[in-house]
Amino acid sequence: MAEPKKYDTPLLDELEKGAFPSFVTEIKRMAARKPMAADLLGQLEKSYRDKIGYWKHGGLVGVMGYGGGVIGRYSAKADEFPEVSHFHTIRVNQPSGWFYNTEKLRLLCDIWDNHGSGLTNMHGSTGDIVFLGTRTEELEPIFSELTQGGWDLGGSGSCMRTPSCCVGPGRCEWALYDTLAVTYQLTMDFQDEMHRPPFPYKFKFKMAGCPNDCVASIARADMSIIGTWRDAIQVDAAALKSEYIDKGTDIQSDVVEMCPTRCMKFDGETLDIDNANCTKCMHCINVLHHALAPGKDRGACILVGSKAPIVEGALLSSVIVPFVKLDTPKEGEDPYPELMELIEKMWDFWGENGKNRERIGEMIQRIGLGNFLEEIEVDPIPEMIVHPRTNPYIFFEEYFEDDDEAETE
Amino acid sequence: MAEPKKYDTPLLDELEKGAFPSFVTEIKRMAARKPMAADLLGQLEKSYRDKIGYWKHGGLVGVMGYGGGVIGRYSAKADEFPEVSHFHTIRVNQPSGWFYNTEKLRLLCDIWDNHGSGLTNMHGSTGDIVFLGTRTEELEPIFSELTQGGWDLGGSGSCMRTPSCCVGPGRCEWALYDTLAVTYQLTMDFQDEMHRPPFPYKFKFKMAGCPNDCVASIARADMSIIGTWRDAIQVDAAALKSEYIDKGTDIQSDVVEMCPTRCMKFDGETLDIDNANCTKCMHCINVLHHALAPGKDRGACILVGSKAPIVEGALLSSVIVPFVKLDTPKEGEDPYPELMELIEKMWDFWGENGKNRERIGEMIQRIGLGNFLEEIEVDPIPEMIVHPRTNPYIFFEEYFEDDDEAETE
Amino acid sequence: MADEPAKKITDIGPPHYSEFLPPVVKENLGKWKDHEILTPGIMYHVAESGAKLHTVRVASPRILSVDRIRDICDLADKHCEGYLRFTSRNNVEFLVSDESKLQPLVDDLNKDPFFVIGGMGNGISNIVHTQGWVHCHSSATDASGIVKCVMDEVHEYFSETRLPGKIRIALACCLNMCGAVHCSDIAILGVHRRPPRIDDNLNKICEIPTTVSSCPTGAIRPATVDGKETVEVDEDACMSCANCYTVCPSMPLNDPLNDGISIWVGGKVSNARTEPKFSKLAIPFIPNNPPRWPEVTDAVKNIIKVYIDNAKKYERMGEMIERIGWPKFFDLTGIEFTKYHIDDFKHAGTTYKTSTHLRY
Amino acid sequence: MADEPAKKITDIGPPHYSEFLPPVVKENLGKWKDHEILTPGIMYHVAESGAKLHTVRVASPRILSVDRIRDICDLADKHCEGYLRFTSRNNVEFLVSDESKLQPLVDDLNKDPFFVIGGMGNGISNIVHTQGWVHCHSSATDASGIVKCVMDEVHEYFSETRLPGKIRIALACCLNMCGAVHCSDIAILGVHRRPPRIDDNLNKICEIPTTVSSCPTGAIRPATVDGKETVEVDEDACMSCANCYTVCPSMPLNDPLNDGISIWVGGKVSNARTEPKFSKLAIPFIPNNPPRWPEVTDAVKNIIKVYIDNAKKYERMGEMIERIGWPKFFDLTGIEFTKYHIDDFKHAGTTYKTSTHLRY
Ligand code: SRM
Ligand code: SRM
Ligand code: SRM
Ligand code: SRM
Ligand code: SF4
Ligand code: SF4
Ligand code: SF4
Ligand code: SF4
Ligand code: SF4
Ligand code: SF4
Ligand code: SF4
Ligand code: SF4
Repeated sequence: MAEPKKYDTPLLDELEKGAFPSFVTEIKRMAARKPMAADLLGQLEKSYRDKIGYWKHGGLVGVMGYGGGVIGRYSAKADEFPEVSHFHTIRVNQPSGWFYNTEKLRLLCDIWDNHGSGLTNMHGSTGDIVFLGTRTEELEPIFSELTQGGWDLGGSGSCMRTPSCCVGPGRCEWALYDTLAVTYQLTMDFQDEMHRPPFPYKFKFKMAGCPNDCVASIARADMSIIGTWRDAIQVDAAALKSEYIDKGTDIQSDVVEMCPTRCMKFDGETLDIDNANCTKCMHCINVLHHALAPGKDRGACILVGSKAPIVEGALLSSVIVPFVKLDTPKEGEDPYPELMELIEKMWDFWGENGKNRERIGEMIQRIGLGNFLEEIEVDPIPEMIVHPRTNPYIFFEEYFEDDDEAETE
Repeated sequence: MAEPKKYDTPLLDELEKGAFPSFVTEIKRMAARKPMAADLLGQLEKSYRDKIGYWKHGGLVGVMGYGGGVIGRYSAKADEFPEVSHFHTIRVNQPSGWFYNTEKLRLLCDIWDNHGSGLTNMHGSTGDIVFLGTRTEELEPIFSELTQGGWDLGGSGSCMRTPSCCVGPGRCEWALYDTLAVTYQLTMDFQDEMHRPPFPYKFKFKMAGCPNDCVASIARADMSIIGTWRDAIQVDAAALKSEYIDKGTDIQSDVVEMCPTRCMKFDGETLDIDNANCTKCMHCINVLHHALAPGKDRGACILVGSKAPIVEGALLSSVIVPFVKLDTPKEGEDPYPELMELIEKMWDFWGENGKNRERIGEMIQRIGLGNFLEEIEVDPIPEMIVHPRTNPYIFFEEYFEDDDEAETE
Repeated sequence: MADEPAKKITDIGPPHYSEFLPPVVKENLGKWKDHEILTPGIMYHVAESGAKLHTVRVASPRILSVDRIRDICDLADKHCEGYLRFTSRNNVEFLVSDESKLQPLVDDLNKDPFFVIGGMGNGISNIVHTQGWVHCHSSATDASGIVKCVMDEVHEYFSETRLPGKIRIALACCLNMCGAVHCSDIAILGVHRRPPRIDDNLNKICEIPTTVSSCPTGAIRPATVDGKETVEVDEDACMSCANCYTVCPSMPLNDPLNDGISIWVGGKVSNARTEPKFSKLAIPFIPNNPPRWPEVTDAVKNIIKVYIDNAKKYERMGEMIERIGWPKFFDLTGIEFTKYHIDDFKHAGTTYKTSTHLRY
Repeated sequence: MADEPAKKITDIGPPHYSEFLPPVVKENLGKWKDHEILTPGIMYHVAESGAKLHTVRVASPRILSVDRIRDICDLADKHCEGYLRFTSRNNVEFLVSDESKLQPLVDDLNKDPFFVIGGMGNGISNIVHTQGWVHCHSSATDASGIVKCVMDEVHEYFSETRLPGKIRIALACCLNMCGAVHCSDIAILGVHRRPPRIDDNLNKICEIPTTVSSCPTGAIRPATVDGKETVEVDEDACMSCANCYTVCPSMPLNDPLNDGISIWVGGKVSNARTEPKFSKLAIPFIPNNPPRWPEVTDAVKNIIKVYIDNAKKYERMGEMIERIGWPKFFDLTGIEFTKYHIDDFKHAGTTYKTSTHLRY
């Protein structure tokens, strides 16, 4: 291996100052012994000087048998920075909840130290472990070492993208279903969809254990599965008194007046919740967590269709199933049957009707939620909307013919 | 004149039953002595039997020199009901606030009794006195008698439509500007625009004296002028006590908790209003009207663009000028100069850029409020919007060229 | 046409309103201080000067014969020095300057069953409405008839019983919505349900390009039938808006079997408390059933009952529904929620529920 | 390619997470009862069984070298039985099962200035961000650099000072918004401001029909220049979205003079209190000024200050702004309101103010 080149980086050096850990320090650490990292540093310094990026559009690179998991990248200044002429990234499917042990993590480091720049993103925005920068010829060896070590690639292109989830039952008292298990199940059930592009465009799953949505699923998942409950909030009156009332928490202004439906009353002693009007926003529980807890009838709300703005404007996911039980399957049971059926129906319909590069949410915007529901055989209910239509432009599907009394389609 | 025909009207007769005054009674009253009203009754009974209207599309009829004020109407069953073969309506411009004296009202009745069906709408939805049903040859005589009696026609077609207003200073303590005077001024200043179609489509003005908007201006006027104030709500503490507190009004729940910005506090004795956060909704004043009154710095908010849904969807008017003084002009002063200048600018731009049959609100939707403001030379301010844009699709109008440092358009 | 073109008077506008103001109004114009609603149809206003004006409001079917107007004038002459006005919801207001004439006026009005006193304060006032089968070519239903039927059924809220807040009802007989029903607590809207039929002689009456371009959904295509130029309609793409019919008389949508009524709820125009709101679809279609439209009146009464049972004081229909939620509204009224309720027009996406804020 | 196609392993997915759960987690999986945040970077969770798990969170620049990861592993081996995790905002979490090892871990972390403990509770956690000049062809700015600059300036809210509520900051280097900045309290978004340039060889690289149809505003037309098939852009109709560049490499928008930063505010994703909200435009354009982007950090600090001074306890940025009103927000921050702030995209009409609810 060639010696790493040394570059003067007065601009990037400025980014090693200050209290927050610096990515420049990381690049330099690798640049000390890796030519690719060194040339990255050099090219980046040039970008900082010229105020422009120097990467070209990616080409089609990947590992055999897979249609995704690698993002091809080539330098536009390969003459100047030959070591980054190839600078592909590899997406490695992270474990549910981003839990690791050091053994498996060191294994990843070793593979990447041997075959790439030694730089990573822990993690990419979708959730993958991102290996930043390698050459085309290294892809197969990396892949082979990864799989032998028990790892696999994540998604890219028009695939199911790597599902991700909040820490959930791993450490959070508010996990209203097992986000880790559901994420693993979806990842494993749909390996084919993740690795071989079957869709009009990408499809992302994100699993959040409760409405706090610590994985931002409602904003950036084609399917957002968010834990919720149906029954009454559990109140531990003794804890409410000892932990909050006695300690002077201003329950009226901090909690009662911030409840979106104002469905609580507090008389200085008892907190009275009108649970029929509670919209499960979590606020009171968040604030009074030593005393309040979600109810016992737990499950999830399924929402569909969020995405970034390109090109029809950003979308948030919207309710398709207000509540579904997602109990951990018992031995011999099919896991999450309603969820799985819904996914199949949605994918079938989108697969046939989605335009090229049209996310499922965009398709729903185009054809209308009502039609979409009909196609996936889900009954329309008012929980799915903010309010009924305000315009009178109804496409009536049946009318009476003059000569008959039967409605026709 | 022929004898009115007698029709059997078993269906319409059902509509003379019940507590509310009946339009059938009115038609019958005229039908007793007027053949046209009699045939209207006959045709209407047929409509009730067949569940369909029997009127044809109107043709172009009117009075000489005017391009509006008459809606042509012909029966589709003229053979059966010859007296309604013509059944045109005439729109007579109502006086501001629909105030009348009996003398002038009787004059209208006499003219209409002589030349038409004797049936009216008091009033049409736009605000006109509507004379329902006459023949083409009667139009000029009616017009001539009307103008001789001091009346004139209202608008129809692509004209300024008859402006209308709430009772305002005529009887209401909340009139924050003189709706009657402004309505009269606009009506008189724009007689030409009302009578000879100058616009791409209709243009309606509605003047409401305060945010209660008793003339529904925000929903159905191309320009909605709604009274408001800028300073503190006037509170008569003594009246508050005697009329409400002492009488047991639940000020907390009826008023304080219904204030949209919750900018009030009530401690059982004093009502404390944070006027900087009051959005002038009127609710507290409406409820506590013996004690509260709008402030003293009065004027109006000008909103633009409301209309019914055909064909791009219904619109509400939106804020163009948050506050303008509309004090009654003193001798020699130009009336309402800011308002008049705004109207001219808007009409000029719409006249040149509006498509055929495109209301001004629809044009604003099409070209964007920002562009519209620029064209009518009004500065954009955040009061005009609910919130800034959420999408990143900004049309930047200037950028730097490579070789210069100056911004270009 | 006009016999005497020389004398033609034009552009004089309406009479100046000051001519029509009772002296007490003229003297106190813009100087009113307060008001009091005494009964659902009688109120007085008091000026800063202490002067008082009483108003007695009576219902009107809006279609008034000149004879009826003369009756009204007689009463105004007798009790109101000849002054009266009409309201923005088409009621008649007798303006009583001399308080001693108030009771005699009321007595006279009570003698004639045509005159129903009411409409003020928190109740149901007259229904803003349109022409219907009485005058318009475009109507999918009658206007005055349904208004009469509904008001007959709810008149106690006009003249007696009070509600938590105002219920403003409006009716329009087609999607042009001359009654501006798009912002009413309860809106009754005539709808066509069947795409237009094409008359044989279309080519003689209508401009084909204009007709084609009038369609907001692009459902109309030029076509040739039996050698004649005409148009054809893609029925799946047609939402029966009738905009084509407005520009082309040869494309009628009126159809006895398929025209009917839709019901909308929760709109308002006042700025009181909450901002103005559009009405939202409650019932997509009820067939026309003249002369008394019992299904329509039942539907309206049902909605009113749910409002009475659930609204807080001063809350309007839409405010109540926003508080309790639309699912609850459908639940309480028993109205079926369908695909048609889900918006699929321009801003449809903004009406999808993008949170987990749900009641179970 | 691969030497040993026979042995090829595929579709095995990631390791099962249970392998990575510390024993205390495995035993108490889904049975957590409560938590307590002890300092801005240290918390513990307690299970129904009474078992406790302590977590120490440290900042990460997200770009981590394998050597750094090994350092982290060393610490986890020493104090956490080898268990750790990362968060959804890319921080590192040391999972301490044995409470006695908490202080030693903290002491070790404090020895290395790279490790900054914090990010929990109501403060500013790490900035979700994207590739920028480090890896992406599409970027209008760098990602990691600005993140570093902003975090340096606000790190006290990461590790010490508390705020009324959480401020979630995100950055994306182009309109593709891989950082999902569209729902953040403060979003930093790279924007192009100049329409694409057309490379000479476009006809060789790109499909012209695909390129033309990629433009959401229809600004691209086929054209012939010097006898070559190419496209031309109507600059007035171009909003520099770069969708054309995504499908056609010969239409670069990257431009040192005209690329820069826009700032957005008031979004959120949690359902706590109010429903999730999109971020809204605060500042349309700030030129790129590497390496420290002082105008951007100033703008962010200014907005944070207004938040601190005005937010109620627990209120997020967007909730505060909705309470005080957008005019007040612009007033307090001194940010200029321009035509660019007024929406002119698909649902623009729904953002116009259709009431008189105004503060004066
Ligand atoms: C690596 C990553 C950013 C990062 O630094 O973390 C990334 C990088 C790219 N994204 Fe992304 N996206 C990444 C997460 C996202 C997210 C966030 C998420 O998944 O939660 C979004 C917003 C959510 C969404 O899906 O809408 C996102 C929305 C996009 C879009 C817009 C898609 C849309 O439908 O609006 C594009 C454009 C496209 O697909 O052509 C895009 C395209 C790209 C491409 C492939 C550029 C392109 O035009 O081809 C970028 C490659 C950059 C490079 O050179 O490495 N990326 N992209 C993220 C994936 C890492 C991972 O696997 O964990
Ligand atoms: C008479 C009246 C209804 C009534 O019974 O009161 C009326 C009647 C007609 N309206 Fe209207 N409109 C009447 C007030 C309204 C209003 C309410 C208002 O002005 O406050 C609206 C809603 C507000 C608005 O302007 O958007 C209204 C929105 C329409 C529309 C839809 C226009 C639009 O841009 O959305 C049309 C269709 C058109 O113009 O082609 C229309 C068209 C018509 C036509 C001319 C039918 C047509 O397609 O040519 C109707 C003639 C009926 C007839 O035979 O008498 N009428 N029309 C109202 C006028 C009386 C008057 O002068 O006082
Ligand atoms: C006479 C009239 C104005 C006119 O120029 O004709 C009028 C007159 C008054 N209105 Fe009105 N309003 C009149 C139509 C309206 C309308 C328009 C409409 O209905 O189409 C509205 C908007 C309705 C809506 O939001 O959809 C209207 C919304 C109000 C409100 C706000 C009510 C609310 O809480 O939303 C008030 C305040 C109140 O009632 O306390 C009000 C209050 C009043 C007061 C008390 C004002 C005053 O001090 O004089 C007046 C008499 C009381 C009453 O209850 O009738 N007026 N008022 C109209 C009578 C119509 C009728 O015959 O019933
Ligand atoms: C570790 C992490 C989940 C994970 O799987 O990685 C997590 C963990 C916790 N979150 Fe979170 N949240 C995490 C990302 C998020 C996100 C996603 C994001 O920021 O992109 C959100 C949505 C943010 C938004 O709305 O824009 C989020 C919104 C919340 C909320 C709601 C806050 C609010 O008032 O809006 C709570 C409740 C609270 O803080 O009281 C919460 C509460 C919590 C609690 C207290 C839950 C618990 O009992 O364990 C956890 C630790 C406290 C803390 O303050 O960090 N978490 N939390 C994520 C830490 C990211 C980081 O490194 O800073
Ligand atoms: S989303 Fe809910 S369950 Fe998941 S980590 Fe956040 S607070 Fe816990
Ligand atoms: S969870 Fe939210 S909606 Fe339910 S009671 Fe608590 S604060 Fe109110
Ligand atoms: S709009 Fe205001 S000023 Fe006019 S009548 Fe109604 S309450 Fe009075
Ligand atoms: S007018 Fe409305 S906003 Fe102002 S204080 Fe009264 S209730 Fe509140
Ligand atoms: S609503 Fe339609 S049918 Fe009724 S009067 Fe207006 S245009 Fe005619
Ligand atoms: S009724 Fe409306 S949608 Fe149907 S063809 Fe006519 S214009 Fe088009
Ligand atoms: S936001 Fe744009 S520039 Fe940044 S990584 Fe994503 S696609 Fe590339
Ligand atoms: S940048 Fe966007 S708007 Fe401009 S030409 Fe390209 S695709 Fe069209």
